Amino acid sequence: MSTKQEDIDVSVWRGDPHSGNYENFKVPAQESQTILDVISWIQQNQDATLSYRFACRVGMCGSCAMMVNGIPRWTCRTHLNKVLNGNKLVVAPLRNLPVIKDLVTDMDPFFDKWIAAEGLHHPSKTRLDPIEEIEPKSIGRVEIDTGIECINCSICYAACDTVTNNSDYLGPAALQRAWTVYNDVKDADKQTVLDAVSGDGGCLNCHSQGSCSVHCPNDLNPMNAIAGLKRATVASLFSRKG
Amino acid sequence: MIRPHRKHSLWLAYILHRISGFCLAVFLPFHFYLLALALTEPDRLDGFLSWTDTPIVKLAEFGLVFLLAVHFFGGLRLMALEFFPWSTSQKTLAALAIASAFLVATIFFLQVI
Amino acid sequence: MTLNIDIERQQTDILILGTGGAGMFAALHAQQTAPAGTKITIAVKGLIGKCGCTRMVQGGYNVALGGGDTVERHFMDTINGGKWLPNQDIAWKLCEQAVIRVRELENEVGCFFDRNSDGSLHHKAFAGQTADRTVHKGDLTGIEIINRLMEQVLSRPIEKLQEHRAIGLIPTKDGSALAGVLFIDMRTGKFRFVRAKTVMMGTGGGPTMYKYNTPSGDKTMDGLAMALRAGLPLRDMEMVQFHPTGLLAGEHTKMTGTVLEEGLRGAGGQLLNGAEKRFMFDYDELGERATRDVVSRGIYEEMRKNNISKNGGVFISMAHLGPETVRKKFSGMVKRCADSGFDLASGLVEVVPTAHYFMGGVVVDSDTRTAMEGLYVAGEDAGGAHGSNRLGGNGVANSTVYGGVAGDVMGRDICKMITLRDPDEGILNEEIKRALRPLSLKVGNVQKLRHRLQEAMWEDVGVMRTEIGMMRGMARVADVKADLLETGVANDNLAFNLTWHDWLNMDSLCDVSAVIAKAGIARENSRGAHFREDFPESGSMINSYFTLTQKKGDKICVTREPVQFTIVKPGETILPDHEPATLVGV
Amino acid sequence: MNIRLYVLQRITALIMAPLTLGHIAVMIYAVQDGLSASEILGRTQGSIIWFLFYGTFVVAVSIHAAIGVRVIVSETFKFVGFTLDAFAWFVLLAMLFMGGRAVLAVTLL
Ligand SMILES: Cc1cc2nc3c(=O)[nH]c(=O)nc-3n(C[C@H](O)[C@H](O)[C@H](O)COP(=O)(O)OP(=O)(O)OC[C@H]3O[C@@H](n4cnc5c(N)ncnc54)[C@H](O)[C@@H]3O)c2cc1C
Ligand code: HEM
Ligand code: SF4
Ligand code: F3S
Ligand code: FES
Repeated sequence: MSTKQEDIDVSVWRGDPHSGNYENFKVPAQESQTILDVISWIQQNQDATLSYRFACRVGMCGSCAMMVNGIPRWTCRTHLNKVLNGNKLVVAPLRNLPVIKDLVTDMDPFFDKWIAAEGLHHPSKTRLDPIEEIEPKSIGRVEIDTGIECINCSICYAACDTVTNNSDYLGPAALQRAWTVYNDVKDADKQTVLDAVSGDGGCLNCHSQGSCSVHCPNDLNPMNAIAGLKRATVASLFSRKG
Repeated sequence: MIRPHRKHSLWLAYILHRISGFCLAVFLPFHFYLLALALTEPDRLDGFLSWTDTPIVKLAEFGLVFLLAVHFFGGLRLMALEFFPWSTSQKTLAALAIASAFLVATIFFLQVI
Repeated sequence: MTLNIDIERQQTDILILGTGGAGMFAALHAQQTAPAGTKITIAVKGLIGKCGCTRMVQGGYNVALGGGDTVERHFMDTINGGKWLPNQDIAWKLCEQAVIRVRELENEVGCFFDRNSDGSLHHKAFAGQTADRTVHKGDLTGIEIINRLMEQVLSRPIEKLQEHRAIGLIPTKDGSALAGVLFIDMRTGKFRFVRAKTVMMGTGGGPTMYKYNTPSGDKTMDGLAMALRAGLPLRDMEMVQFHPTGLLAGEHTKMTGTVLEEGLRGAGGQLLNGAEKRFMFDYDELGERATRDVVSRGIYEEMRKNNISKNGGVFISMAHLGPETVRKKFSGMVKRCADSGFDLASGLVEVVPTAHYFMGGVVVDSDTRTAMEGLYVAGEDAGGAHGSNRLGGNGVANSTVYGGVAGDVMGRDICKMITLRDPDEGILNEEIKRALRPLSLKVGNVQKLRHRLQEAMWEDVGVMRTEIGMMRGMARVADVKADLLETGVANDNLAFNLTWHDWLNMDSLCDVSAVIAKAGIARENSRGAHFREDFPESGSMINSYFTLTQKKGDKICVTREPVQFTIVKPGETILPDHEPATLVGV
Repeated sequence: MNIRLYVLQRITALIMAPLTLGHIAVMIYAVQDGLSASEILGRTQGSIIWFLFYGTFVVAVSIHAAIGVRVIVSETFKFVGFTLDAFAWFVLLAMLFMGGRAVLAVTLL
């Protein structure tokens, strides 16, 4: 970027759960500037009431995701140059989640579904037992490794149109987590996981749109994990009958 | 306009599959109706079959075959994705499916001309 | 000002502040230990599990669980690393319980730590330790720990108050016990007072009053500022740990200050000054591989000599190791730098020492109890475990171990507490008034004040300190605080009003900054993270003292307390005679 | 989408796949040779093989399409419960009826 300061035209969605519209700001361009920096600059210098959420600022906490020029992104690690469309930037709250205010969404539905998908460990041992020997190259572990570094940023959830169209759908992140639980040799209750993900809002609703995998900032592949769940679900149907 | 988060081959494959499936579901009853004509009025069927020689109908036919081909290969792609633990890039498969669909349809098209 | 605002009031049995390692473990253990029917509430400034620093843990978790390592060795390393200042009972329990806590994390919570190819737990080496004892999940250990904890907490019948910021510990009228905690519900801007029989505070300190800092944005010393106002004694408040390599990318970006991992230097990364010359060997024979505090001071010295890079720091260079190797070995860091516009693999990246961890905290016993009945403190908010320096890997061990301890202790103590206590309404009103203050003042720019505070602390109470500097720092902090008290925030919409919270953040940061400077002046020697240019010697070990800060009336009093060597004395060890000094590289 | 519907949709798709290929082959053959309607019918009518061929296809496609359209309608128009099921059954029966008539016309008589 040139050293002379140019202004960027930023449209920011403002509003509450009931109504809202875009407001325009001019923000001086800087070297090494992220979308989060742009938003913070507006709040600190132009409109003190602008609301947004962040915590870690290094792509670990998954609280800062927003729609940036129509694409869900982690704003703390999105460099302005990467997304600038001419001189324009449009920032809106994440899709598919209720808005609290301005750029802040209520992430509870996302986490409720995480739990509804049984995306949690079901212990088979206690703190008094030694740590289990598990080879890192074992099949289950290799599968888990492809999905475990999820930061629950909800970007995939915002990208998925099935989530938009079907309010019961558990969504890519929750299902991916369920898949990792299902593959964990330490987990004591895989049937519960399978039951949770094969019901009405479960993995069978996924149409393999792939937006989850395309937009995941950590290059995870929920689509693949969901396919795994579909297989397991179908397999268990036949094995139970047979 | 396709919204930005949808601009990638996997989503396009999805929407193509959905549209083709839907259109097929709408078209097929007409096709059936046409065939059933044979039951009572074989002449009108013949009349229709010759009518299909006109270019515009040929194009429509091409479209329908294309739909079927697209849906067919798209469906196989989906089931491959779902049933086989997948290794190679999904996108290539999607593109391949559409390309093959085109191929079959075009061959058919060339044949009928 | 007349107080005519509605406060929502509610009550619970066990209230927990914060959802880092400390808060989450407190919730889980309280739920396991407390009698059935006990109501547990967890309140947090951000979203559950998505804020705080436990999530940001990269390196890993120290635990003596193999390779010949023992709890005794871990303990000795902790005491030596802390330069004999730690509370030994607390440090001992930390090392001892870490073993159980890691097994709990693996077996009950569902974490998975990296394994060797034969399936056994992998331990990596962390600087300053005599055994390879750090368990980890790649370099994203914190995400694994907190995500798994978060799932467990979310799936249990625990009341959740998210985006609820604690602003005051409200005692009973006689001041002897805690009645409850005052919050702002950030989403609405309304006040909420929650009475509880026991409260655990795990708000995680966070030295974000420095120009360069690593913690997450929500951490602004609220807990210690509240404890200070409540008159609780605080210890080791001069002890701020700096990480030598924070990313430097200019003042306008939040990326500045974030950690570039320790492993870069360990693997042979070189630090270059503005003239692109290596300089660390001018300061220490270990060069870049010296300990955090030494390297931080080396860089700081170089900066003072004005041998600086464009943004005023130095460079880290990895390219000589081969860009491909770097890209493979540090893929996360390379990607992060690239996202921010820097080429770590083959270019130069600007770095600067950055405030990382706060060793000081509330005085607690090894059961996390404090001087105030009903209040328990764990994690980075609690003092004593680390003394003058925290070992890499002991931070998350501390928060998870003592969070669990607090949960267990509260779960048991609650049985003895029949009724809730009544708050001192006067103090409650005072706290509300304090929070409302900016809303009736002329609107100003809070961010500018934050920059002033951060400059002052960085320059005068930072990596290298002198009495004159710290006196000047104190005056500058007082100035900022005075200006803050005259700076207003627009009051038209209090819902999710970040600027109002920035103001409150500043209020906490100013109060604790003043204490850091004052405690720094009181320690007239150099230990661990505290380096006095006017007192460079470490002083007599056997006569070690720690600083104790307490607010009495309107005055902040700092005293020195002798360290009690309850387990081991300086010059001695509890390792058996035949044990080698170090297991690393053996 | 429940597991029954899902499996049915996939199974019917698998059944249709070879049938579709076969059908396209027949069509190309027919068009190539310039067969007239009556010539075609002459070959298919009265053939139990062709009856089974197209009969299976009609049953499969009816089930497959009914489920498919059901999904689309529920996602697009938020149909739920009885309305949704009634709609799907209607599509199924309509397809079966139309398709059934056609198969009869083409293969029996
Ligand atoms: C980048 C980084 C890397 C690190 N790497 C390591 C490592 O490798 N190994 C290691 O051992 N340690 C490491 N640490 C240190 C370690 O993260 C901390 O020591 C430890 O996690 C602290 O845990 P905690 O529970 O006390 O606080 P945190 O995890 O910080 O949690 C504090 C919680 O309190 C909440 N809170 C704050 N204020 C309020 C308020 N007013 N009201 C309500 N809630 C509030 C916060 O939002 C947060 O949820 C690292 C720290 C950082 C910043
Ligand atoms: C010829 C072989 C066919 C195959 C292999 C096939 C395969 C599939 C598959 C796998 C799906 C599921 C898609 C998803 O869940 O996203 C599907 C959906 C669908 N199919 Fe087919 N199909 C075939 C033929 C047909 C025909 C002939 C019709 C029309 C009559 C049809 C109509 C539909 C419809 C409407 C959908 C729903 C689309 C959606 O949910 O987006 N299919 N098909
Ligand atoms: S899968 Fe990726 S996009 Fe989805 S929540 Fe996890 S990290 Fe975010
Ligand atoms: S975008 Fe949605 S439809 Fe499936 S593949 Fe991903 S969850
Ligand atoms: S602020 Fe944590 S991921 Fe962006």
